[in-house]
This record gives sequence, structure tokens and C-alpha cells, in this order.
Amino acid sequence: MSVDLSPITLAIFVPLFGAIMAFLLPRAASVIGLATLALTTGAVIWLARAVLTGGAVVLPLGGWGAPLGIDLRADGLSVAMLGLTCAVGFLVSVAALDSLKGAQQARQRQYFWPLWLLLLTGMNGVYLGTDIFNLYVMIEVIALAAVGLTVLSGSRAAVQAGLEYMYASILGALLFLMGVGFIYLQLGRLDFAGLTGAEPTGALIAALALMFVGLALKTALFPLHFWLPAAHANATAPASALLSGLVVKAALYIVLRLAQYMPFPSETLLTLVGLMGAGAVIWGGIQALRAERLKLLVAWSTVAQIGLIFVAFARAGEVGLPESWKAAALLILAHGIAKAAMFLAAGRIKDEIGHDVIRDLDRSPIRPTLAQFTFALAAISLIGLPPSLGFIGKWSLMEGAMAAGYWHWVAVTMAGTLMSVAYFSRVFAGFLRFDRVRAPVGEHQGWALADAAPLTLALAAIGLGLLAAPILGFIEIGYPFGVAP
Amino acid sequence: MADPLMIFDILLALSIVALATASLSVRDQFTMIVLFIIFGLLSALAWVRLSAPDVALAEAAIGTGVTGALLLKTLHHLRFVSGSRNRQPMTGVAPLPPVPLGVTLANAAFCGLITLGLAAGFLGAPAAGPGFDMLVAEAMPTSGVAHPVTGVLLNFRAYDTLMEVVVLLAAVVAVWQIERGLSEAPAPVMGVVWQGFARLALPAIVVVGTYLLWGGAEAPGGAFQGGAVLAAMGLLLLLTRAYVPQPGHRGIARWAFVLGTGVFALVALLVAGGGRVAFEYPLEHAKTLILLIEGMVTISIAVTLAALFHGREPVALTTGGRHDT
Amino acid sequence: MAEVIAAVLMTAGTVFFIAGTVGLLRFPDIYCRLHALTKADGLGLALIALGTALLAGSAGAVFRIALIWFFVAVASATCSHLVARHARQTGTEVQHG
Amino acid sequence: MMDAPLLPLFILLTSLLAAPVLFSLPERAARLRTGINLGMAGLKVALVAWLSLKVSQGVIYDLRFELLPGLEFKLQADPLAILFIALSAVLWLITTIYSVGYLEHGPHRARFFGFFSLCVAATVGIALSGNLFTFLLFYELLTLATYPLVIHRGTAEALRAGRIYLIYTLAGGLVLLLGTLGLWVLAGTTDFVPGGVLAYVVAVNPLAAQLLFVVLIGALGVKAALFPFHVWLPIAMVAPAPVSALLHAVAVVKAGAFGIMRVVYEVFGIETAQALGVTAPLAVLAGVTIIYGSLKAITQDDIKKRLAYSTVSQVSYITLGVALASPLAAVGALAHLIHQGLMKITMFMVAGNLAEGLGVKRVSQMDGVGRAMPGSMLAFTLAALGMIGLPPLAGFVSKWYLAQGGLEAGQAWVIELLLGSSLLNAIYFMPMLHRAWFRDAAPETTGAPGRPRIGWMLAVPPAATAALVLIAGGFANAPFSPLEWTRFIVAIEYQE
Amino acid sequence: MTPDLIYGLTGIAVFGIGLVGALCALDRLRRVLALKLCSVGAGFLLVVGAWRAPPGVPDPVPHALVITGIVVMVSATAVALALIRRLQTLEAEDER
Repeated sequence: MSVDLSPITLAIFVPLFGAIMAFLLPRAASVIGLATLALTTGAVIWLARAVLTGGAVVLPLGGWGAPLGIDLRADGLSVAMLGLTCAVGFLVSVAALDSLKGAQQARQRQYFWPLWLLLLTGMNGVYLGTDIFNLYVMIEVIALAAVGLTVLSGSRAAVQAGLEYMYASILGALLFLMGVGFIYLQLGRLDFAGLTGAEPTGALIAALALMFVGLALKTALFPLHFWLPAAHANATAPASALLSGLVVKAALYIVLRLAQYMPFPSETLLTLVGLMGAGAVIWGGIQALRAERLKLLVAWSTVAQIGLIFVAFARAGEVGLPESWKAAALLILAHGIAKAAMFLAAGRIKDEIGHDVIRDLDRSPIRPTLAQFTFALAAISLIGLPPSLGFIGKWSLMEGAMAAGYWHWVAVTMAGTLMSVAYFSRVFAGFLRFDRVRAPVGEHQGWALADAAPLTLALAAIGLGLLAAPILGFIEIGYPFGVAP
Repeated sequence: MADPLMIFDILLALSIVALATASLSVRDQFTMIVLFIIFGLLSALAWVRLSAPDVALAEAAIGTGVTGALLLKTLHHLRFVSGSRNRQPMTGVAPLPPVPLGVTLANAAFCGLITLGLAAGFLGAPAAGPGFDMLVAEAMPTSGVAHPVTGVLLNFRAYDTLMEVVVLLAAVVAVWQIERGLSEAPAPVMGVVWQGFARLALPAIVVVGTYLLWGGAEAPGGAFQGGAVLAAMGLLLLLTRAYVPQPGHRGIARWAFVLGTGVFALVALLVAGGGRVAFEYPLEHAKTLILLIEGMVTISIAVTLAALFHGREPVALTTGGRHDT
Repeated sequence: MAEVIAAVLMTAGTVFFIAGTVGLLRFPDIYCRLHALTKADGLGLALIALGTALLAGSAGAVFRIALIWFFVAVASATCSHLVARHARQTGTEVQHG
Repeated sequence: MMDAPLLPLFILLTSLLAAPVLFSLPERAARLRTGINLGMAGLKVALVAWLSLKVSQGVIYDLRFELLPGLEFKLQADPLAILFIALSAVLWLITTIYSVGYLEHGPHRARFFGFFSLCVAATVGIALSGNLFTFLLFYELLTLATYPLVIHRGTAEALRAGRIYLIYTLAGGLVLLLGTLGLWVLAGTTDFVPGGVLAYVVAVNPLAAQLLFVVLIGALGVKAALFPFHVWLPIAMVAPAPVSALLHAVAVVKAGAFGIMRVVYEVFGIETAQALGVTAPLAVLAGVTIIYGSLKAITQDDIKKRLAYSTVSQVSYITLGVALASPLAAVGALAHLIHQGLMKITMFMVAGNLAEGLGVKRVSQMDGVGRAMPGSMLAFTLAALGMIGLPPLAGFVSKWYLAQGGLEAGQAWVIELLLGSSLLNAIYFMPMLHRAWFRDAAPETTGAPGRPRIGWMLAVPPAATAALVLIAGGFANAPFSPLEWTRFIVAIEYQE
Repeated sequence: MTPDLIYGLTGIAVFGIGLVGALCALDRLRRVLALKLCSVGAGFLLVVGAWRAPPGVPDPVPHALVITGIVVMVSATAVALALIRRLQTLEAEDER
């Protein structure tokens, strides 16, 4: 019996089998983990080639086809998200090899890999899914694995944060499930294609609102962000990088897809989304300015950046939506790469210096130069300075807003940019000030494997800005859904 | 007008709502859990009324039975930990910072508004909605099973079901990683009568669980319900101390956890080929494959649920301590 | 004929259930309540099971009903025992009055 | 190799690629570092010379790379670009020599020279930008590369200055982003084209065009230290002397001034800008800055601060020349871009030498320093006299053309402004010269005579630039002199 | 007044009650329970959606979905409860 494997199924099943193997064989977990990541990346590249040459790929699982069965579908956007997940995931895994290598972390190491690979299964499943109930199951896979990663360190603060995260995650998923129920009531089917062109009835609006609020809770959109800073700041560095760089993107991606197939019924709602995003930009910025610890600052910056993505989403109103999602997608990619780099770098700095209190960074005679440099490079992309991918994302955001005459979104973006300069420069001052050090300063500390991965990510965040045109071209493949056969 | 069934429905609905409210507002946590269990059983009854016996079985066994057991176990743990050390025997958990009444009221009003909105949306939805009825009816003959719900779970939407088993796997991995070190509350001593009952019940449970699994192909029941019933056996074993998990059993436990997921995923992948895609079972083997999957998944579910109830990974207690990373 | 007998048995069973419930609500302490519940409900259940068995079509169904009755009876007895035992161990007082 | 279309890219890469290499060198590899620095700087000068030869022969260099649909990264080498990169290439070489001497035993040299290279790369990029979008990219890179240089000393004061610098320039960059977006949305292109791209927009929507002008000039004015955005410049004086020299003479301030030129000449077009009525206010603003900077300079005792305010004043000559909208004034402005650079870099290097060799940092300490360091002070004197506008020095040439341009434009007040400003220049420079040459030295500044107080690497660069000041003024009409090249540019910009 | 109407509204009410509990409950165990109530409410909605008037046979797909939802919820509950137990242990150790 010859087995005919499709890259779509492999992208989901390889990490699943990897997780199983890593759980069964704890001693070999790291090797299995890296091999799985490499294989998954291979599958995604295979899939990307297929999408490049033949457009969107649809796989009806079980041969039934939607709406009875479940279809997996890969178009440009989903493959871009898969690529982001695998590439960032691979580099974070490399960094994790180093940061979890001590005998002290034996237990963390044993559980990190199965949880992370399950997380990868869930995320890849989300990016390939076209069935909203299936998405619900997938976000639960993500939630459980992500909570497990959050509390990996086992400290009280981490467990406390993990519990809050768990509550938020369950509630978010249940709101989403309730929305699924309403969609079934109204339409009698659950695949994306069934949503296109549906009349905005009461039940459908209720469904949309429920699902949006649930996803906003999962992706930590202001004012539903309360759980995020503690969870991301207290996790261990590789876990933080995965949570902040990748996990929140899954829910964001679903929002993007929903908006794509079920257009928002009103301009007002879109404005509301933008306002929530603006609130996140401002509030996240203020809290980042006040944060006392480096990782907390980075976590608050995630809140602000998520807000910015929603602003990008709302940047040109209802009419501009068919274009606005691209700006949002660019920002999602940029943030995913840069934030992972930044959290890894912050973790390295904390490891080297021994603490991450921002005020006292400049007291340390130890300067992990490379990690600091990486942090600065990542900050460049997050602030949105050229030629980084973050800049290109911000450019398309502002361009669309300006062309449509939505000056308030331009103002929000600029305010957010200035605030990010202000809060990141607090950190730079800590890196570059030397007159508070008593002992002789040691530089170029630790050329560790753990430095290579974040540096690569940070350089990618900046360099990919130069490839923005091909990236944009790629994510448009196979869009919109309804048109594809 | 006075249709007795309708009166029954309304009474049942009212008691469900009342029990939900009561379980959230009652002060004592033990009462809260008991009220919740009654609530769950009545909900299951309501679902029987809505011609959903499979769902009712699952809700009674898993949603209420296992969840109730988990809640009670946690309550026992909380009372043990705080009762012996913090002198807070009844509250069970450290008090959270008090929320101002105004905030609570505002939240409640907010939720009330949402609920009203949802009710409005529900009333506006089509009365007898469109659905999958026709599609399922057409596809049933080629599904390999006779019971539609089993067909949906293990064939049409098998991918969902696989991922659901993955969720269970993720849960047990997460629970093993979360709880560690220190010994938990000792199991309560329950006396001779209980031991005798357990001994009597164990074989019966095995029979019922297997029956539910086997019957699932034609009648209500299936892997999840059967697995939950078998898990009850595990609970009994754990509670009677007939079985005490040992560190040496971890390896076999891991295999049991992943068995269902692994077999399910392997079968799903290996049937692809010859024009078929993943999850597309060849018609002549469909029933066999589905039964194989169901059997393995049942074992995994039973062991996993029992492990979730037990909680922490069985490690030697000498390595206990909070910084056991 | 069988229907009439079944109806009578089930009605009687329901009466016992109602009696047990009244006892649960009216009796002063946990021991008395258990007394009411176990006795009355046990009989009520038996009567209802008997009534249903009369209506059952096949021997298999009768067997299953008998099995259910048996296990519910045993389980409820065990539960009552556990509740009473717990109450006694935690020192719940017997109410006189 | 005769025909190398990628030549501008190579010039950019000489310093852009040097940066990562310099970063990764260990601190102690001083010789290797110096070798790379000087080699790259020398290579760049040679390449620039070649490029200018080619451009003067009429070869067109135009490199494009699409970043977003329709939006290009574009490098072009036009005569105006050549003017600016020639300045930066020559002065980079000189300043590099000076920095090597200045930082001989200082900490963090790998970092310093890495960012130094990056800073020059950004300047070259600014010069070669073929559209406002590319300009913006390098403009921001310049900010990022100069920030670590400004706070190089790592003291609390340096960091405070750095923060102010960063906030001003990044805010400026953000406004420039806004302006670039505005231009993109309004005109559909951001290309620099002689004569401008906005003629249609100006006709249709003059208000939007005026707004755009204000936004762009405001953004560029931050770096050009146009009043009231000049605040950061004197504060940034905490940077090491070579950094100040570079900031004032080539990189930051000049980037702003150069940007103003590009915007006025090639985004709006001089005629369009005049028609829009925005040039006159700009000229007035430049005039105000000239007088204000000079007045503030008089009151400063710190040498570097006095020089900084002098820069505020002098750079606005360029803006003034651009805003006067007359070809002759434009010649003056462009020539001043070069001349001011030469003069100011000399003075900053000498200021650094005074601090290094004698510990003199204040004007009041300058008594008798001329006798202690005659070579350096001679260079300083030449530059100062040039600033004041004494013929035949470089400053005179540019001021002369500015005045002529003012007359040509019918703005007689410019003459008075220039006279007044020269007077003020004399008021703040003459006392320094007087103290240096004619006062007796204070005891702590006199040491053993005859022994050189500073190494040759500190002494030669200011002497070389001072010589250039002399040459640029004295041989102003020679071929390939800045002035001649300037005339070539103006002919293009005024489309004659 | 058909069963679907009655139980549909019941489900929404239970969901709302759970929502109030999830937002306002003071102790951790109760919040978990409130979330479980929400999930039962969502289950009601789907089961009601599957219901067909008596001669009709209910749609099996939502039934399968609810079963999946129940299993998913018990997994999430188990993790949340494990966190609660762990947190309580850590807090007790801190206070000791």
C-alpha cells in the first residue's frame, strides 16, 4: 500500500508525532524537537512551493469535503504564517537548547519539547483550518500547551500568571464556541466558505461579536489584555519568545480570516476595533514606560503592538478592508520575528547580568554586548524604523489611513511610535551608561549558541523589510477564498 | 395547551437555571460542587429530551462525573493544604483582593446585557435551522458505522476528534508538568463498606465501559463515554488505594496516554494513497479501522482521565520541594 | 392488564419518592434525612423498576433493568453509609426535638 | 571596469560593509582596525573621484529596487549628490585619522568606529538618495548611527544629551515619514526631479501643498538645527570631539540642510515653491536663526558650545540661500555647504586638540594658547576668519554669492543680515583669537616649550582642512572647485 | 413553546450566569465552575440547533461537536485545577 503524503497534512502531523516521541523519550527530547522542527520547516517549504506554482491548495480530509467534512487549505497568507511559525520556532528551539541545558533545568527540558511541539501542532492547524469548530479545538490545543509553557519555571509568579492566562483562554474559547453555536443556528454549516455572502442577521451579528470578543481575549487586545504582561514576563525566555512572538498571532490570524469571509456589518464596529487598538497602543506604551523589569517592558510592548495591528486593520474603514488586512499581516509577521528576538535577547541579558531590573542594568560590570545589540536591532523593527519589516508595515498602515483621510489612525500610530522610542530608550540608556559601574567592565561576554538565534531573528526582522514586495505578493496568492474553486 | 411534556420541560429548564445560580452563589464550596453535579445531571436529562442521548451520556459521564470528581479532589487538596497550615479550613483558598460591589454589579449588568443580546439573536435565528441532516444521511452508508454520531466523530469529522484527543494529551502533559514535588493530601479513609462496594463495582464498570464502546457503532455510546466509564474504574482504584502510582509506572503511563493519539494519527496518515487523502478509510476496512481507533482511543481516554484525576506525575517523594525544576 | 399493573407500581414508587423528598426537606438532622432517603427512595426505585420491567419488550431489557436497580441500590446504600460516616467523624450533632 | 553602473552602490558599501567588520573586531586589534578604516576611507575618496569624473561627463547612474508596489529604493548620482558625497568622503578620511589619534587609548573603540562607519554610510546614502523615501531610510539610519556616538562617553550627562538628541531627531524622522507619506499620497511618487513633482498638486490643492511644505521643512529643520528646533545641537556637544566635528560639518546638520535643498529644488521645484509663497517665510526663518544663533554664541563660555551655536547660525546660510530663490544665492548656499563644513570641522578638531593637549575647554582659559599650540591655533584662526567672511577665504566666497543673490531676488535686507551676522561672528570669534595670540598664558596652560603636546594624528587633520579652506577660497574659480561644481548644479536645478 | 425554544433560552441563561461567575467570582474554584457552566450553555445551544420537531431525526453533527466540546472542557478544567492546587501549595509554602 503506497502512502501518499501531502505537505498540508505533514505540517500538522509531523509536529504531532514529534510531540508524542518527545513525550515518550524524555532523554532524547531535544534531538527529537529539533529534528521535528527541521522536518516541519521542510514540509512548509514544500507547501510554499506548491502554493507558489499552483495557487491555493485544498485538502478535503477523509475525502468528504466541506461542509460535511473538514477541509485544510493553504493559501499565501496561511503559508506565510506557517513559515513565520516554523522559522521563528526553529530559531527559538536552537536558543532553547542552550538556555535549558543546565542540570537544574532537567525537568523544564523534559516538558518544554512535548508542550512546544503540541503548540506547534495547534498553530499549524489553525493556519490551515477552514472550519470554525475545528479552529475552536485548535485554539484549545494551543491554550493548554501555552499555559504549560508559561508555568514551566514553576515559580509562584509564573503559576499565578499561568492561572490567569488559563481563565482568560478558557473564557475566550468558550465565547468563540458560543459564536460557533450561533453560526450553526443561522447557517447550518461551519466552514469558512459557507460564511461568504451571508446576510447580517441578529444571530450572525451575535456570533461575530462573541467570536471577536473571545479572540480579542486570546490575543490580548485592550482592554482584555490583563492576563498577558504577567504571563509573558514570568515565563522562561524561550517560552516568552514563543508566547509573545507566535501564540498571540494565532487568534489574530483567525480574526483576519473571519473578517475576510464575513465582512463586518458596520463601519461603527470597525471603528470600535480601531479604538480598542488605539487604547492598547497608548495604554501599553504608558505601562511599558512605567515597567520596572525588562521582560515586563517587553510584554507591555506586545500589548501595544497588538493594538497597532488592530489599528492597521481598521486603518481605512470598511471600504479599505480588502487592502488593510495586508498591512495587518505585515505587522503580524514583523512583530512575530522581532518580538521573539527581543524576548530571547532579554532572557540572555537576564541570564548574564543576573537580574532584569531596568534601573540597575547600568550598574552591572557585565555587558552581554551581543544580546544588547540584538535587543536594539529588534527594537528598531518594533519601533518601525527603516528598513525593517516593522517600518514597511507601519508605512502601509499610515499610507492607507492617509489616503482614506483617517487622520486619527495616523496620529495614533505616530504617538505609538514616539512612545516606543521613549520606552526602549530607557533600556538603551541602561546598556550604554558606564559611570555607575564600580568594577572594570567586561565586554563581549558569552558568545553563546543562544546569542546566534536571536541575532539571526533580529537581523531577519530588519532585512525582510527589503523583501516586502515579494512577501506582499506571496500573501495575496489564493485570495480571496470565495473566488477559489 | 397544557401539554404535560411542555410543563416538564419548563420545570426542568427552571431547575437548571436555578441550580446554576445556586451553585455559583452558595457560600460553601462543597455544596457548590454538589449543586453543580445535580445541575450537570439535569442538563444531561434535558439533552435526552432534545433527542441527544450521546451528548447526555458524555455530559453525565465526563462533563459532570469526571469534572465533579476533579473539583472534589481539588477542594480536598485545598482544604488539606490551607486547613493544616493556614488555619482557613472553610474558605479553601487564600482570599483574593475584594472586588468593590459596584464593579461586581457593573459586571453583572454587563453580562446581563450580553445575555439579553444573545437571547434576542437566538430568537431571531431560523426556527428549524438548516443543517447537515441531508449530507449525513447521504454519506452514512459509506461511513463504515451505523450510528450517525459515531460516523461524524470518527469519519466525517475525524480530524476534530483526533485533535480532541490531542487536547487530552496536552492536558495530561501540562498537568504532569504543573504539579510536582510535594506530597498531596492523603486520600480520605472511607471504610470497609466502601471497599466492598468498589470491589463489586469494578468488574461491572469494565463490562459497561466495553459495552458502551462496542455499542457505539450502532447505538448511542462510543469511545468517549466508554472511556469515561472505564476512567471511573481508575478513580475507584486510586481512591481505594488498590492501585498507587509508582515512579516506575511512568513509562507505561506515557505509552497509554499517547496510544490513542498515535494510532489514530497513524491510521489517518497511512490510509492516504491510491487516490485517497488522509482520514479517507477504504470502504471495505472502514469498520475495522474505526473500531481499532475507537478501542485505542478508549484506553487512552480512560487512562488519561484517571491520570488527570490523580494529578501530579508519580515521582519519588524524596525529590520534593518547590524548586524541583 | 400489564399496563395497568405497571402504572399502579410506578405511581406507588413515585409516592415513595415524594415521601422521601418530603423527609429530606422536613427532617431536622442529617441522620434522619438519610433515613428517609434511603428507605423510601430504595423502595420507590424498586417499584418503578418493576413497573418498567413489566413494560419491557425483551428478556435482555428486563435483565438490564434489574442490573440497574441492583447497582443503584448498592451505590446509594454505600453513599449513605459514607455520608453518615463522614458526618459522625466530623462530629455532626444529632438533633433532639 | 570602465563602465560600472553599480558605482554608487559600491561607494555606499565601502562604509556600510566596513561597519559589521569593525564591530566584530576585538578591542585590542587597533592596527587592523585603523588599517580597515583608512583603507576604506581612501578607497571611498578614490571611488568618489571616479564617480564625479563620470558624472561630469554626463553619465547617469540610477539604481532601483522595488520595496512595495510602486515604491522604490532608488540611488542616483546627480551633481548635487556628488557635491555632498565628495565633502563627506574627504572629511571622513580626515576625521578618521583624527579619531584614531583622539581615541587612542579610550574604551569601546570597536563600537565607536563601527557606528562611525555606519554614520558615514548613512550620509552617503542621503546624498545618493534618488527619492524622498530612500532619503527617509538613510535619514533614520543616520539618527540611529549617531546616537551611540553622542553618548559614547557613557556618563549620565552624555545619556541625557543622547536622550534629547534621540527624541528630537526621531520625532523629526517621524514627521518626515508623515511628510513622505503625504507626498506619496498626493503626488504618487517621491522621486527627486529637477523642477519638482508637485506642480499639479499645487495647482489643484495649494493648501495641502503648503501643509506638506511645512511638514517636510519642519522635519528636516530638526536636523538642520533651524530655530526653534536647534535645542538638541548644543546639548549634544558632550560627544567626543571627532563626533562633534562630524556631526556639525558633514553628517547630521548637513543632512538636514541637504534635505531642505532636495525638497525645495526637486520635490516642489523652485518656481512652484515660489508660486506657493512658502519660500519667503523660510528665508525669514533662516534669517532669524542666523541672528539668534550668533547672539547665543556670544554668551557661551564653553568653546564647543560657542562653536555649536555658531553652527546653528552658519547652517542657516544654506537654508537662506535656498529660500531666496535666485540662482546666485543658490550658488552661495551650495558653496557654503562645503565651505562651512571645512571651516567648522577645523575648528572642532582644534577645540578637541586644546582639550586634549592643554585641558582648555572654555574661552576664558584660552589665554596664550597660540604660543603653546601654534599650528593648531593657526588653523583655527584661518577657519574663524573664514567664518567671519574675510576675503579670500572660503567663507567670503559663499557670503558674497549670497549677498548677490539677495540683490538679484530683490531682497535687500539680506545684505544687512549678512553684514550684521558677520559682525556678530567677529564679536564671538575675535576675542578667542585675541586671547589665544595676544594674552599671556595662564600658568597651567604653559608647559615645557618645544615638546609637542599632541600626536601628529591630531595635528595634521586640522591643518589639512585649514589648507582646504584657503584653497577653496583662493582658487574658487578653478575647475572641480566646489564653486565651479556648484554652478553646474544650479544650472540643472534652475533648468537653465 | 417548543423544547428547542425553552432549552435554547435555558442555555443562554446558563451561559450568562457562567459569564457573571467568571467575571465576578472571588475564589478560584468557583471561577472554574463558572466557566464550566458557560460551556454547558454553549452545549445547549448546539444541541438545540440540532433538534428537529418530533417526526424528524436530529442532526448528528452538532451532537458530535458537543461531545468534543465536553472532552475539551474537561481537559481545560483539569489543567486549571492543577494550577490552582499548585498555586495553593506554593502560597502555603511561602506563608510557612
